[in-house]
Amino acid sequence: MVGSPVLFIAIPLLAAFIIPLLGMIWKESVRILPGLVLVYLLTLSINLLGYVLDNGPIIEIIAGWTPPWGINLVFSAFSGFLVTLMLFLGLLVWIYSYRFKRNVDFEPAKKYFILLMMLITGSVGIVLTGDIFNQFVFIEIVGISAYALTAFYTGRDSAEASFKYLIMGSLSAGFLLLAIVILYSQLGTLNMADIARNIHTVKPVYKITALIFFIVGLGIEAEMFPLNGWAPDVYSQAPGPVGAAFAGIVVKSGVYAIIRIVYTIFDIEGAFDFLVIIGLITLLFAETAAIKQIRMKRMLAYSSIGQMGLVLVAFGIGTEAGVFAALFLMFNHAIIKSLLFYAGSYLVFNSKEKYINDVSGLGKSMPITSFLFALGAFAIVGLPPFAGFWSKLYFLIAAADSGMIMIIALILIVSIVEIVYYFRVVNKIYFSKKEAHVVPQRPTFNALFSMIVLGLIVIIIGFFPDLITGILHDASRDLMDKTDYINNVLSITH
Amino acid sequence: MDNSLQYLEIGFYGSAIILILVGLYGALMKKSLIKIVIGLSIIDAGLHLLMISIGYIKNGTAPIFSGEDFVVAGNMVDPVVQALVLTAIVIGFGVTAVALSLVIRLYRHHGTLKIDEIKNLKW
Amino acid sequence: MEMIHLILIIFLGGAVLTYFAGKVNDILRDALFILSILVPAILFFTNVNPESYIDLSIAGFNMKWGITHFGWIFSLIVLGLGVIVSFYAVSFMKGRDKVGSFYFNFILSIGAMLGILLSQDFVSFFIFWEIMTWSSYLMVVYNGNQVQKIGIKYFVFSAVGAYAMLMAIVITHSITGSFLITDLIAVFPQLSNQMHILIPILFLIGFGVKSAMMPLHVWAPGAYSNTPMAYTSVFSGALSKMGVYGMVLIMITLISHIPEGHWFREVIAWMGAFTAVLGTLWAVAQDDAKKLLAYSSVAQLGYIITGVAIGTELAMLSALFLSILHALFKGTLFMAVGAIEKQTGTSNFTEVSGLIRKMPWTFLASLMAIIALAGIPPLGGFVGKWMLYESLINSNHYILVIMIFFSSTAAFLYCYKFLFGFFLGQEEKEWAHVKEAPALMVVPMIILAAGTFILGAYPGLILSPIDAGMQAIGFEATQGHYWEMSVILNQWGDQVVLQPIVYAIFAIFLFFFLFLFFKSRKNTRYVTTKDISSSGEVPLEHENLTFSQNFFQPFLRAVEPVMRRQIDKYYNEFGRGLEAIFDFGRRIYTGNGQTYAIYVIIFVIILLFFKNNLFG
Amino acid sequence: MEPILYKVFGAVVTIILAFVVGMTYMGLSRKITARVQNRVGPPVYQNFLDALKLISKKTAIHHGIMQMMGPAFFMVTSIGSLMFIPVLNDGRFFSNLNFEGDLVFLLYLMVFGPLGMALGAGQTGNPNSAIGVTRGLSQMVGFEIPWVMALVALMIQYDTTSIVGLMEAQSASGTWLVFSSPFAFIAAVLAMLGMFRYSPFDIVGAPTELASGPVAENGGKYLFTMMSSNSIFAFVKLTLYVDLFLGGADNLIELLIKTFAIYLIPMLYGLVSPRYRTEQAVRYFWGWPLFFGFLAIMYAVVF
Amino acid sequence: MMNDKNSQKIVDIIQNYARLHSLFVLAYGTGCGAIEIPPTMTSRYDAERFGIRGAATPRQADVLLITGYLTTKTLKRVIRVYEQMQDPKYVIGFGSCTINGGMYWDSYNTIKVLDKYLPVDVYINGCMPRPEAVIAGFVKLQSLIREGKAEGAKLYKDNLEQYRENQKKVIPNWVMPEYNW
Repeated sequence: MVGSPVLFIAIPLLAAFIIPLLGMIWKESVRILPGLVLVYLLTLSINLLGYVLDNGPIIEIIAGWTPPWGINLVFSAFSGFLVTLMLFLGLLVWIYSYRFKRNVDFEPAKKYFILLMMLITGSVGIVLTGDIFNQFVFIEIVGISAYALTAFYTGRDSAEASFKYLIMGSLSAGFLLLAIVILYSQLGTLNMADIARNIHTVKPVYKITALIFFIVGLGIEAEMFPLNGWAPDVYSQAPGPVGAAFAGIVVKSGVYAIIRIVYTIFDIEGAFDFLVIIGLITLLFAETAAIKQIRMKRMLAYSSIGQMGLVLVAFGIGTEAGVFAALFLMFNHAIIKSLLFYAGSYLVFNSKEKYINDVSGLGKSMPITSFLFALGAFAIVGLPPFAGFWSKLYFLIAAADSGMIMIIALILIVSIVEIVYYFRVVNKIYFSKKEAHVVPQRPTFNALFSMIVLGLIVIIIGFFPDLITGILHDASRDLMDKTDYINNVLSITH
Repeated sequence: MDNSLQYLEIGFYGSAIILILVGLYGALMKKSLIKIVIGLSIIDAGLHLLMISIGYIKNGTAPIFSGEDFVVAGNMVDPVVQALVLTAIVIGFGVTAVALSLVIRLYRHHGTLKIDEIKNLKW
Repeated sequence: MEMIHLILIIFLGGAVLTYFAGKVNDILRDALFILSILVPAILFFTNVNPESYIDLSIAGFNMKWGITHFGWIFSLIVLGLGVIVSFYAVSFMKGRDKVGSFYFNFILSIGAMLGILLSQDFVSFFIFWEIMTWSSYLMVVYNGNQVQKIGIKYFVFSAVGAYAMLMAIVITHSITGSFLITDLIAVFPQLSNQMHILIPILFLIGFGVKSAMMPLHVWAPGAYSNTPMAYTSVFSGALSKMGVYGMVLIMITLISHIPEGHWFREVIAWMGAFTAVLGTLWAVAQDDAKKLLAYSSVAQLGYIITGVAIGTELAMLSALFLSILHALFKGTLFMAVGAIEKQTGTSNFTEVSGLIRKMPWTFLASLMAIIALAGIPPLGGFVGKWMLYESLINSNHYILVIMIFFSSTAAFLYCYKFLFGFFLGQEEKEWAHVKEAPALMVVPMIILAAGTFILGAYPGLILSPIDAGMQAIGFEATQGHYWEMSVILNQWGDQVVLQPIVYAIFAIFLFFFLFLFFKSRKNTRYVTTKDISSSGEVPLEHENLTFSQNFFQPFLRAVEPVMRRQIDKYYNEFGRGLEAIFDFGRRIYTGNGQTYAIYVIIFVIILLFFKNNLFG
Repeated sequence: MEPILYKVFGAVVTIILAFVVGMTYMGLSRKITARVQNRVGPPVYQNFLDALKLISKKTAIHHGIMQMMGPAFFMVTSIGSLMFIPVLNDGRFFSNLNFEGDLVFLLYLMVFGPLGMALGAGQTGNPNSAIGVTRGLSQMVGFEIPWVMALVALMIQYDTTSIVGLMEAQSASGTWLVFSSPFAFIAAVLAMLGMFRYSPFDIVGAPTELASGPVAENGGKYLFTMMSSNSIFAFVKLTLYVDLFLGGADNLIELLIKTFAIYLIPMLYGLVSPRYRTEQAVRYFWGWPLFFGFLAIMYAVVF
Repeated sequence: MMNDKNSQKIVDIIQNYARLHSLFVLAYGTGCGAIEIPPTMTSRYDAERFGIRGAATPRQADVLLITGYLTTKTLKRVIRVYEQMQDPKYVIGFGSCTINGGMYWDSYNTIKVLDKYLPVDVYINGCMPRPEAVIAGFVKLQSLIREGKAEGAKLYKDNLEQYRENQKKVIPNWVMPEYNW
């Protein structure tokens, strides 16, 4: 063991506070420091993940209070995998936004990286923590930094998007608090493992009400229908890399929270069916809304929502294969959607309204970006031999094994809708006449680098899915094994 | 059980729920951005009150250990909820601050505070 | 390394290398392009033995690669056509832009088609299937016109098919726990009734789309006509055969084991016949050669599907024979259109005419291909048609015979239109400068056209591998005399002897031709097509006397009631309706933050209200 | 197996017979038409004179190679299909190749001629020719359907697709097919009306409207080839009808009587008919003839 | 063999016999005389018994029947039609107008003497000539052919320049393919 999970929270939080101080001394440091932090954390998490896969989960106790009294962090295969993924994406976001524009001022960069660090802190915290109130706090950290990041650009309607996000976020936070209060009043504990152990003693009314409030409270982050009204606005108004960060990091943590609640804490079977239903509705509404979009990022946003719906359905299957497929979907979604956001933001970089029409004919002037966008589009609709295909296949197999034939049919039909709108864009990029007023913006080297890394992952995973399936299997096994989790956490002593 | 205390408890819960409802009304029905923010704050306040009420024990003492004054643990109010509420208040404060700054931005950008008129982003 | 791996890797690597070679040197690129199809083809035919398999495992899926005798027939189409067309393509693409991506997709789709034939499990089958689909999609949109309409239509239909297939595959997996095709075939008879119907229908949709079966054919005309002609030869000739391959391999082997199979066969056969009839009628109505050939392809595939569905020995022989033949003649015709388009810049009958003296070799190839297409003896088309009719009559599908015959007769109309529209008629001054296409384009056409002739005289050459392939999928060995001589025989013992027919016909033909030609050459001279009897008038150079507008108007008037109802329209209406619904659905995102907040509360209330139904 | 020379000789005699008979029938038709119109009419051998004249006429121009090949195609078709028709029952001398083909083969062979003619007509560049061709091909699609239905009915009834087989079946059962499957005969005869292109189906070569249509540019040897092919083809069709429906013929006299009887049908029908437009003609063939065709098939299936 | 004079003569006799009994007539209905053609061909007079029948196009025709006056405008078409006919070919001038202009003798736009422009083999006079006369004309033509005297086409070929000169006098815009049979 080379480090402690608490570092994942402490270091970026610390970095967020150090950045402005360091910035007074050396201006370039505000950009370099987050990168160093993220690189360190990523290596750490990879190391820890390797350790965890061999030796079982690491339970970190904060301030000496053993569970169920104190706060504890759980770095298991499942959470560790997600943390690694998030940090990797965070690193790419950093690379990508290191010089997003050719000349970035000091002040915006400082704010941006502070907020980004906080966002990563919160997201990682949500995944790692073993305490529901602590999770609430992290969600609020994510929320506040996300509101601010959304409103980062002053020129656009970003404040409007941010405010919508904020209204929904605060309301949901209230419900989350209510849910915590209910559980606490019934069980007198906030520790997830402890709650999970004793949840069967709670009266069903309280249990179900708490679950509902949890779902509503966390569903906002997970872009669950009908709580996802903010998402398209936020994605379209936030800076490009932030959109990718939301899709890759924030939403993942939201889904994680819901899954943790449903799989580990509660023992309500109906919740799985609920996930399937709500996931399907989310998918349906999002994809059908996406097809009529005329703005690039809104389209990507709706697509992202749809993908999360798919992930929820996959989790709702409730078998280990389902969880495996869901994790694979999450992984692919994180990689591919980031790629799409990265490439997409450069395609519409100089277009004021970010219309999809403005990408027409850019295939010539921006060959690599266009290619990567097309690659992402091909991958996300699930065409082999790209990464998206395998997750879709695993998902369908898992669903079929659970006998959800009609659901498979529905999802495949929705996939066709997805194909339509993605291919329209790809067609526009390559096979339409260029709009006269559009000035193509060549991506900076660092942005290109991060895009190419993602593109390579998409292709490599497409050809060699075995690289990732092993760890996904471990992670899904870890999530499925509820008693193991409880025992691991509660058996911890000093 | 002492009647007055029971009424007090009902009063706690009741006022908490009333606060939440009032806040909801403000957040959902009022058209002014400022009023919506106020509504959200009121919801928060109601929630805090609710949490405190859950931790309340009649005739309980404050959960403070000082010096040699050893208090029976069973007779003190739950310290955890108080900690939670404190945290929640701080968070609520932060959110409200962000919200208000956003309201300022919105007013500058749109020239109005009516939420109905601020919907450039839709569908 | 296994040979199969090597072949597939050469395809993939060749595609990528060719693309990047285009950035360096054009000749290197062209050479690489041809090599990366030619080399795997040679390797395949020399080193890969049918019925020897390799196992591998990817992502936890057990895969099995290898070629069956049955697949070998189709690999002949794919690789043969691929190699020949690749030479044509080099010349065809000379001087165009985006050649690199054309070559890339070309090689990739050929490789994917071979991959389909090689894969003996559903996962790799599906993977190659999808690679084939998107690489061909990129070809469809290559020209950049009407991509949003035609390209999307093609891909959506392909996706419908592919997803139907995928659904069948995963359902199969959930039942059998295996992805091997043989496992499904083995287990299938024991499945429930529901599955007996569901799985074949799903597969049918999947393969029906690619083979342009009747209600699913609407993508074909646009896609075929919009693709660069060098690829359309492969598209129509080989790629659509993948649908036939799948249909035979899975449909027929599956449904022959279940009691309901009979009905399936009937339905598919009828759909095939309707495809043939309507495809032909629509082909007659077209003014653009590409569209005409596209509809004609639809119709021809209708015959093949009917043959496959009937599923008797003779029918299957005919379907497979026709598949190969269709690859030959439709490949030729599309290449001819490509040559004409390259030389004249248009493929519209109303614009071009009288090219026969300008492009005689193209004409010769087209003529032979058309004769084969029309099914006129002595070229190969007849053999296939004959077997089809005999099998239909022998299996008591009398109405189908009539329908097929009708479509085959009506095919003469568009055959004539094709030849007349381009090559015959007035030689306009506008096209006086036109020259014969380069040799690299003409020779492949002639080779393919000669193939139709050889198969007409010696169908046994190809019927014996077909027979071997059919034995591999469970048919009994046909009697030897199908191909020992070139005699074809039906079940009643009635026969057609081909060689004497061919020789006799050609002897007579030659005699009369030479008689007329040499007898009168001394005192016969050529006059231009302006020198015609037109009521004593002397048509001037600029006066266009070509008859090409409303070519078959009387006939079309006669069949107007059938033509009026276009399936395309219904699909468009359906799509538009769906989009309207979608548009309505997204209005839920009103843009008002407060409304979203209300949604949250409503959601909570609904959940609380239905909590017992949801979570109880 | 007879020696090849015997075969070739037989084939040549068959061709000459077909030519002579066909030409004579056409002459007879002109004569009969004239008599019906209360004219004297040309002599019966008039067509031979026409043919001789045409062959002696100069053919000084051509519009391209297909103009020569078109008539050649037609001739190939006529002679080719003649080779596969049994002229007489058990006539070894006239048997030619008729054990080596069958009805489906013949059907396809027979449409090759019109297509070849059409190509020849197309090469001349005369728009009238092309218009005529489109009409002809359209009509062909019309009448081929009832014709094929009749043939299919026969095939079903006797389980064979071979013409020889059908003839043997007739002589074995002792009844002609015209009696044992009357509906097929009706359908076939109605189709034959179109096949001979007499009125009312003669819009293809409407002389004043289209300047005789497909043959507008062809004089001299071209016209001779077409004319002689046409007469051979007429003989082929008539013999086929006789073979299929009237039990074939045992000797030449019987053949002539039967074929002429069949020949009278389209000719006399034409004498009393006006002209159909193309779509009317096509719809005509898809009306009653089609109905009878279905009836024939049903009859064949049931009995 | 074929060069042998006697055999050539026999062939000529046979050919001429066939030709004279099979006359395909292209009736160029230029003037009022065209009205006499239908009765000639139909039941009453029945020209078909002589092997005379109509031809639709010049390519198939043997006889060009100029039925009546020719205007300067139609002359060009008639010449064109004549030149498109294949050898052997004959011209019959029908009615007085083709001989000397007839009742149009002083018309400004009618050509008076057809023979100046096309080699006429047989004239049928009368205004109008009755069908009997027409048939008589055809019989005359037949006898000319039999005797090998219907050499109009040869005449035209030999004296082409002279004919052209005459033709160009009345046809101002002379756009015509070369005549080089």
